[in-house]
Amino acid sequence: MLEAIGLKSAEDLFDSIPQDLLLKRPLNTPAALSEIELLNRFEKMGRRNAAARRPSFLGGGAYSHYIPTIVDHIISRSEFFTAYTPYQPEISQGTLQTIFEFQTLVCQLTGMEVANASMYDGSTALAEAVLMAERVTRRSKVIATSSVHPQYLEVVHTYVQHAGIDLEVVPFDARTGQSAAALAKAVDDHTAALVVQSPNFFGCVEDLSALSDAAHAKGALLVVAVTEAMSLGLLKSPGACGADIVVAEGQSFGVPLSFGGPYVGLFATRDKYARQIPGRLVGEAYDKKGHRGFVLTLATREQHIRREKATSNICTNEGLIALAATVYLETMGRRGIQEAAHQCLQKAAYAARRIASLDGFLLPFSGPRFNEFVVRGPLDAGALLARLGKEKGIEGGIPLWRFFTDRPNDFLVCVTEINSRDEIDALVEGLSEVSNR
Amino acid sequence: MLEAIGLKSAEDLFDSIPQDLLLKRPLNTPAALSEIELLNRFEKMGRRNAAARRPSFLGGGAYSHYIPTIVDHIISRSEFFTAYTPYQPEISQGTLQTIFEFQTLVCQLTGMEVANASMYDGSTALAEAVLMAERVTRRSKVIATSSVHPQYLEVVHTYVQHAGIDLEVVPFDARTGQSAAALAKAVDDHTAALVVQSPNFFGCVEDLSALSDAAHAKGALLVVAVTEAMSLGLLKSPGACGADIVVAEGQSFGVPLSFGGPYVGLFATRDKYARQIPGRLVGEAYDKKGHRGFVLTLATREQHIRREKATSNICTNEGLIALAATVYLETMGRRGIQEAAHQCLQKAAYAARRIASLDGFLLPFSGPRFNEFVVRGPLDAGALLARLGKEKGIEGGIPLWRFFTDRPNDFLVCVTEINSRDEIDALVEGLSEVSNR
Amino acid sequence: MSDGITKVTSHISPNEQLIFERSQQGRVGYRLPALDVEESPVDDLLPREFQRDDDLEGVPEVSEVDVIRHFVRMSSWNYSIDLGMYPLGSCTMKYNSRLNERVARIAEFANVHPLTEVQDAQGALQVIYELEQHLAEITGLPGVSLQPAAGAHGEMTGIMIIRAFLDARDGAAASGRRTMLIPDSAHGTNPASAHLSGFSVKTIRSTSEGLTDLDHLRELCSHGDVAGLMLTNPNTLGLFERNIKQICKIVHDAGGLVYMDGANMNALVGIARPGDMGVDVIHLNLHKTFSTPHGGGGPGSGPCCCTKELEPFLPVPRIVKTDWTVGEPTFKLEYDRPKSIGRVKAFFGNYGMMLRALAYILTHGNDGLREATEAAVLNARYIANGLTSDYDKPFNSPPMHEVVFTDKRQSRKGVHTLDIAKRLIDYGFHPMTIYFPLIVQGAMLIEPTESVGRQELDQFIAAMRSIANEALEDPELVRNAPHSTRIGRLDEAAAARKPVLRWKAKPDEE
Amino acid sequence: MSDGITKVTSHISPNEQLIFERSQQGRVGYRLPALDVEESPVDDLLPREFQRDDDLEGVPEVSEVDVIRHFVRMSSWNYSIDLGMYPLGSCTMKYNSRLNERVARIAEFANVHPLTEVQDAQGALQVIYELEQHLAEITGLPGVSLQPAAGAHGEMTGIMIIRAFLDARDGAAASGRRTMLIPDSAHGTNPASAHLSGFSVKTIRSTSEGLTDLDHLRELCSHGDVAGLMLTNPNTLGLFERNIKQICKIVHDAGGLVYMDGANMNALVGIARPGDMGVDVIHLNLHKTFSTPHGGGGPGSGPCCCTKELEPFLPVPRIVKTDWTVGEPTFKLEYDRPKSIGRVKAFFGNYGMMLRALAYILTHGNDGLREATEAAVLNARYIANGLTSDYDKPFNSPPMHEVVFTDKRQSRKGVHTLDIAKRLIDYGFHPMTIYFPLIVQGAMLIEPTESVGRQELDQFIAAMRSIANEALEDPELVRNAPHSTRIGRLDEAAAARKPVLRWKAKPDEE
Ligand SMILES: Cc1ncc(COP(=O)(O)O)c(C=O)c1O
Ligand SMILES: Cc1ncc(COP(=O)(O)O)c(C=O)c1O
Repeated sequence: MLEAIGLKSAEDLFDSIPQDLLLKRPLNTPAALSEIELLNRFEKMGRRNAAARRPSFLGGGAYSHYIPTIVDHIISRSEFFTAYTPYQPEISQGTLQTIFEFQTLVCQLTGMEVANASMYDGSTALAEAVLMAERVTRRSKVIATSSVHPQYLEVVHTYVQHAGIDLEVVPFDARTGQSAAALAKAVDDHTAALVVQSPNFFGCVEDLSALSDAAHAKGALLVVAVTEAMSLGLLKSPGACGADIVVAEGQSFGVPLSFGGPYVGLFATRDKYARQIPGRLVGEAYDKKGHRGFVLTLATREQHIRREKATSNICTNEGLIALAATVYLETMGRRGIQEAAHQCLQKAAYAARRIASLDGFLLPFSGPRFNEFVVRGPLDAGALLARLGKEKGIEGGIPLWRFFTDRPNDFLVCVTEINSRDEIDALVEGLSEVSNR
Repeated sequence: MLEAIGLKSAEDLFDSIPQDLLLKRPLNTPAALSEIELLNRFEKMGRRNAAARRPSFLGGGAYSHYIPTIVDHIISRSEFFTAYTPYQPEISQGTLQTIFEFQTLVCQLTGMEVANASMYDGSTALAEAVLMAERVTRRSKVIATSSVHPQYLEVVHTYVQHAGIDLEVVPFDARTGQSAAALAKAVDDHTAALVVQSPNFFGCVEDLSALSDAAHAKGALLVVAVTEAMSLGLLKSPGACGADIVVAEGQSFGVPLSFGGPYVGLFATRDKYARQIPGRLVGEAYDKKGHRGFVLTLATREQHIRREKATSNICTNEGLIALAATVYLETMGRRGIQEAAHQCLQKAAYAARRIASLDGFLLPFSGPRFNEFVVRGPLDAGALLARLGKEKGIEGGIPLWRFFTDRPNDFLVCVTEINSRDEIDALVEGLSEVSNR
Repeated sequence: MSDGITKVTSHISPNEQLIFERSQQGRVGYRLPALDVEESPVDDLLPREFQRDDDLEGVPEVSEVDVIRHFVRMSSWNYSIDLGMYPLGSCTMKYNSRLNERVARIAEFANVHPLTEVQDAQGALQVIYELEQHLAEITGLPGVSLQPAAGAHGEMTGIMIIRAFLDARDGAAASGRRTMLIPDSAHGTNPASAHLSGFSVKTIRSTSEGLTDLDHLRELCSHGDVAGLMLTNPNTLGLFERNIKQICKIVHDAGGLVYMDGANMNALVGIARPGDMGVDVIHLNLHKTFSTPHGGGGPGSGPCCCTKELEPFLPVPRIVKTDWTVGEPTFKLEYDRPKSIGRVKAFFGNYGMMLRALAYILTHGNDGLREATEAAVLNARYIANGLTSDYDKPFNSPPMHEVVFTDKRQSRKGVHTLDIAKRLIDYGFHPMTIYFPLIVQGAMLIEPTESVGRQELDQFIAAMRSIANEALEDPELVRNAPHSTRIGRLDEAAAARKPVLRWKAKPDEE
Repeated sequence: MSDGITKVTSHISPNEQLIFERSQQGRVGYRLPALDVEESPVDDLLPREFQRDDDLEGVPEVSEVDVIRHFVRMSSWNYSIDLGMYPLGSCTMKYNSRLNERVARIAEFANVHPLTEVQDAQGALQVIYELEQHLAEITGLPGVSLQPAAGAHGEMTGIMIIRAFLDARDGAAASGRRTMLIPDSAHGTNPASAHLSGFSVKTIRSTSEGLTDLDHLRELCSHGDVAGLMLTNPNTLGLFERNIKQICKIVHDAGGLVYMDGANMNALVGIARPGDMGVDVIHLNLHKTFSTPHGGGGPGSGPCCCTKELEPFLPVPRIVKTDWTVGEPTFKLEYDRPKSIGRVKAFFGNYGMMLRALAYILTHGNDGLREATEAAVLNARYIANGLTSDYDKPFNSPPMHEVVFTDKRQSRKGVHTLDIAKRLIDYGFHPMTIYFPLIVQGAMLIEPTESVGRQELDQFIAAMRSIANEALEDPELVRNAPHSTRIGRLDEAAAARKPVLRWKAKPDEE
């Protein structure tokens, strides 16, 4: 081929690069591995993830739910995973129609009117929601509660730091574990949005309706974040509670933990704000013959047209993960989502009851729960859980001191439909054993 | 729907079945399991297959070779694995063209002129070859050597027992491990076929050209069986040696061990016998516009038309496994097949050298080898290998006494490209250790 | 094109050459670890004359992405269950669960060698044992062998068992019993399998009702030469042989045994059991009734189930449970069965299919198995209902899991079964089984299975009706179908006259 | 239809409704184990007013086979890399290795929770660490963060790092540096990301050669307000900015920093390193250069690589190797980085993409990485050569990995870039990127990548030439394309005017 285009050697291909910029040596990366060698290598590294094979009660923004086998089969189809963003609708209807279904499912679950094609994850979706609230209200103050996932708050802070938004974080109520009345009070006429999470980081369900009234009374928006999307199968939808923007982490819907990503951010709001939404939107369209199809629409909001005035800089989103969530939701269906949520509620309640009955252990927060709750143990939570892992081979929870230094003995426990009663009982016995020394 | 067809209850659907034949009770099989429960159940049973995770040197008709990742991806495509036999060519060209490629690859590897769409496995393919030899020669005597895989001989015996064929088995040469000169002598004017395997059950390569001359001199056919198809990458093809029918077990080409099946039988012969072939054949065909396509052809040989006069009773064959072999062969390609075969030869030679050098161990057969060889140890092979498995976690080989009661200390060792030098060395050290007690 | 066509539209479809036509000197799509042992000159290890000397000329040289595109493109030319209803009568094209595929790929099963010492493969043996138990319960026949690789293989096994039994029972006299009775409606594999086992075949007529003709059966049984009967039930017309008990009695009284072709068990699972009908031996198709994928023509699995009396004749080895006291059950292989017909296949049969079938039985549960049967029969009845107004239904008794129609009315206009089948393709459906059973002239055998919902059944009925209509108003349209596929009808006659069965390099390419 | 069309034929394509239109009361496609703990009344656990009261009205109720058919059918409507060349300029649509997919699914990685104590997730951290090392070597920029989820996210991260650096360096004075310079050819995400970080954008002109206009750059740099420059190299015209060193010097002398958009690194890997050119910070697209699948629009991964000097500003946490003496290296998380811009995403970024990218780097090896780059550039050059005779090539310097053409000649006949793109679909190819970059009127940006062989390149060139020909002889044919797809051009204007963004039950359905 080189000859065909009149070149002598591969070097000639790069003659537009100044000599002194050419790398004169081979890259200092390893030589090629064969498939066999590569798999051995990764399996070896994998064995260093002791946690991966253990019964786990970790939540805090990433959840182990059962993933129906067909999800991976569908997203592994070449036609889906090796396609690009559907810029050419005539040969991308497969992707476009599934996104349209995804947008619809997100609206149904959140109780909202319009949803986009996905955001990077729940945390960035929340940050974008805050930016959007500022655009919509033209107000610059944002009030959040400290019961929002600490990492989400960090991300919001990073995003808003140069946007002329001041972010005020109001402490939660240490008795209930819910957002304090203080939060509602903090809202004023300069407030663009009230930002809450429900169930919150401690697993407590917030009184969204009350918060919505408080926000709306001052013309502020209520922005609700959901990290455990499975709760939408059982809890009153944020939309029904009056939320103006709802964002969620969709990982609970058929997406493996995979050390934190890729996940998928859900973003939903009211029709009237449709043109302020960040990210891609798919809409219905028709051809000359009247056939229905779907297209990327309202592109004028986006960066490739609007440049710096775009509603966001997001381009590539989480298409394939949104597809996984779509397959998951359609497979579980109306009744499956309800049942999974119901089992989470019941199993978590069972675990909470049993753990609370252990001496030395108590549940510091009184607020209503879905499938997560905080436990206070008789000793340093880090030490306690480390023992539990080592001696019992159980991942018992997340020590809160990582995020709240004033809570050395507290840890967050999550129970889902995949935790069998045996696993829960083993956790309970394990906790009492390792703490009795 | 019941109403729509004027029925009251599901029972009514079965009113053509006499009352006294209806099962009045639920089946005594287990109640339904969920996906989670089912997977746990099988994983639990799987853990009882201690051998599955061990380095293995077992061959004897089923081989561990590396399977490129794309093989399973392709055969997992709905369009391939959920299709039926391609009866309707207009909507089955995917299956038909791949079978045509499979037939071509089988011809290329075996050095023959025509091959079918597959047989159940190597053993049944051999039995069908014997029946075909009787059909084409109209002779009733078949001579086989005892170095053919014992289970293959059993299957042949089962198939021919009612076909008026007498099967004579001539012992192999205990010194070389190859077929004895006696074999050639046994051929007479009533002999339909001479049946040999190469490399034979002991891993020794047979002198096919000589055997072909012997058979042809008496107007008999040479039927060659190959259980380790990888050897075709390196050994002179049976076709080039003069074989008239070549059958092989295709498992080595991208098919997992899976406790013995499903595998795929390869069946190839000379053009002149094409209409005597058992099983399905795919051929080129054209439509009115002159487009090339492929169809099932020469169906008049087959049972659905010929009934009891068919060349075989086979209907469903091993389509998807033939596809796996096709993907494997096209991925490895000309050079990959050669390299895999070359590595088998070299690694087996290395292992043989090292084992032969251990005191108390020797290699009883002098014949040339590909990737399998017989070892004679200082003690009962069953006991020796059991220790090796228990203490060293190595599947060291197949004790021959299972098939040849007069060989208590002999066992068959197989080495392929996936056995690393470390594994081989561990085997050698393991053998010497466990035998020194 | 008729606007009655709702299931498909036309769209671009990728072309793809034969891989051999794509091959390019020097391309590779594989990588192996470097050889890690001392390399010896090949000639030292293997005499020259035993070495291949053609350098594998002609075997393709392509890259990995070439291979992927090659097969992904070709796959898009196939119809498949996952694209929709696949109503091939007698083939039971039901949904192939992804879960079962996953089970079959569990490393601890996929990587067990068949010659592993039994104590290191207990899990693998347990699967076989449990599946045998469940199939025995479902058929009512306690002796089960999973060795046969497909239905026809199971037939051969079953017939050889009958022969071995007769030889054991009658000794030399058995040589007088070499006749196998087979209805004229039977599948071609039946006579072929009987022949393989050294029997000569006599054909039994069917009645105008589509059932076995008892008088003819009696007559054929009156000569003392009958070894047995091979009966499909429900038969290949989709009708339950309601006289089955009597049939068995007639054959038994004549000293013969009854073999049942179980290809149609999807109509009976959980409802009725062959063992309770007097059947002596049966084969099942795990790739039909028990949902293991057809894979474009296999692999299958054709278990053979028989009475206690015939059990000693089953192929070796048998998997038996050893008496154990504590913990898990343990299993061993028994070879010492002097009466056994011997081995019909190396190793244990198509094991991977057994894993899938067991998963099918366990995920459905006993209720689920029965419900599946009910749905399969209901769907067939629904289609029978929907088509009687437009197509000739040769037998009026209600069908079980499949229903046969003919082209009688359409043929008056010169439109035949083949044309109707090809036209169905334009409507987006895979055609039904055609010209089988042979006794029905222009047969169209339709088996929807339980894996299809009412919406698609209605679409199918509408399509068939629309075609019936076209046959009247525009027969040419139907006769020249399909019109919308990437290739038209292929000239099969020409293909058979001068068969081209493999690719060959054109002289210039060499 | 032109018989120049060799890559595709027309064939039937399945229709499929929205799942909501298929839903049927009471159908289920799931099964969970029965609840195995004592059940409490829900009201005891959760106040009524917190419970959902709409019974999930509208959420679909379908069976598993419904779902499978739904998605398999829809998938068949998509073009994909596995079906052939996907020459979207700037998108680097290269082959997605199945091996990498398998690696990402290894249970020990897929099942690790991101908040696992580090000692129980060492393998997961090692992967991140090793990938960071390799990317540092490839870019020549030692500070790497894998937290950004895509390219635009990486841009935002990089620009925030520049801002944080300036604030640290200049203190209050930094408020005077809020201008980000961006060439008029840049991708839209660049200005958008700059804006997100609180910068105002000034646009730099490109020269007639298609390179950054140095004089304009100097002039813009002369006001002391420049925070930095965002440059794509090779730029979005596929041309290497040969003055890159000088460009960096100008910006640096003006007190600014240089950000490089690394979307086009597929032209440079193993050949030249941004770090050696004077670039301060860059983002990579693992979903382009490092072959992680695009998935129909993500997930991506947009690592940010920077100089030692900027390293303290990278997002937290940082993954650091602890000094260890024996055995495997060990890793820990460092949060205490006072200068850090903070977190840009929860957890560690799109981890699954990191596994794939590391597998890509390890299977290619250092030689393989360079060879891939050479092949990518060679293919683009080959296309450039093949099309110059028929299409206007606005810049004559030889392209790197992608080449831009325009519709100048064809537009005289009223055939525009969009028409040519749509007509390419009839020829079986996915169109190139169109109307980008914006500075080229009627731009067609073609990037073949290394994952395509000469046969298909020739097919593509032939198709484009044939279209050029059609544009002369039958412009209408091209203007109305595509002609062979299941739907024609959709009315996007109407769709945007009254957007329908979700399915709603029709009144009667409720
Ligand atoms: C009635 C009947 N009997 C036997 C068979 C043969 O089964 P197999 O194809 O698995 O050999 C079939 C399959 O088509 C059949 O329909
Ligand atoms: C030049 C250029 N820059 C930035 C981006 C944005 O990358 P991403 O889509 O991953 O956010 C792209 C992707 O289209 C691009 O082509």
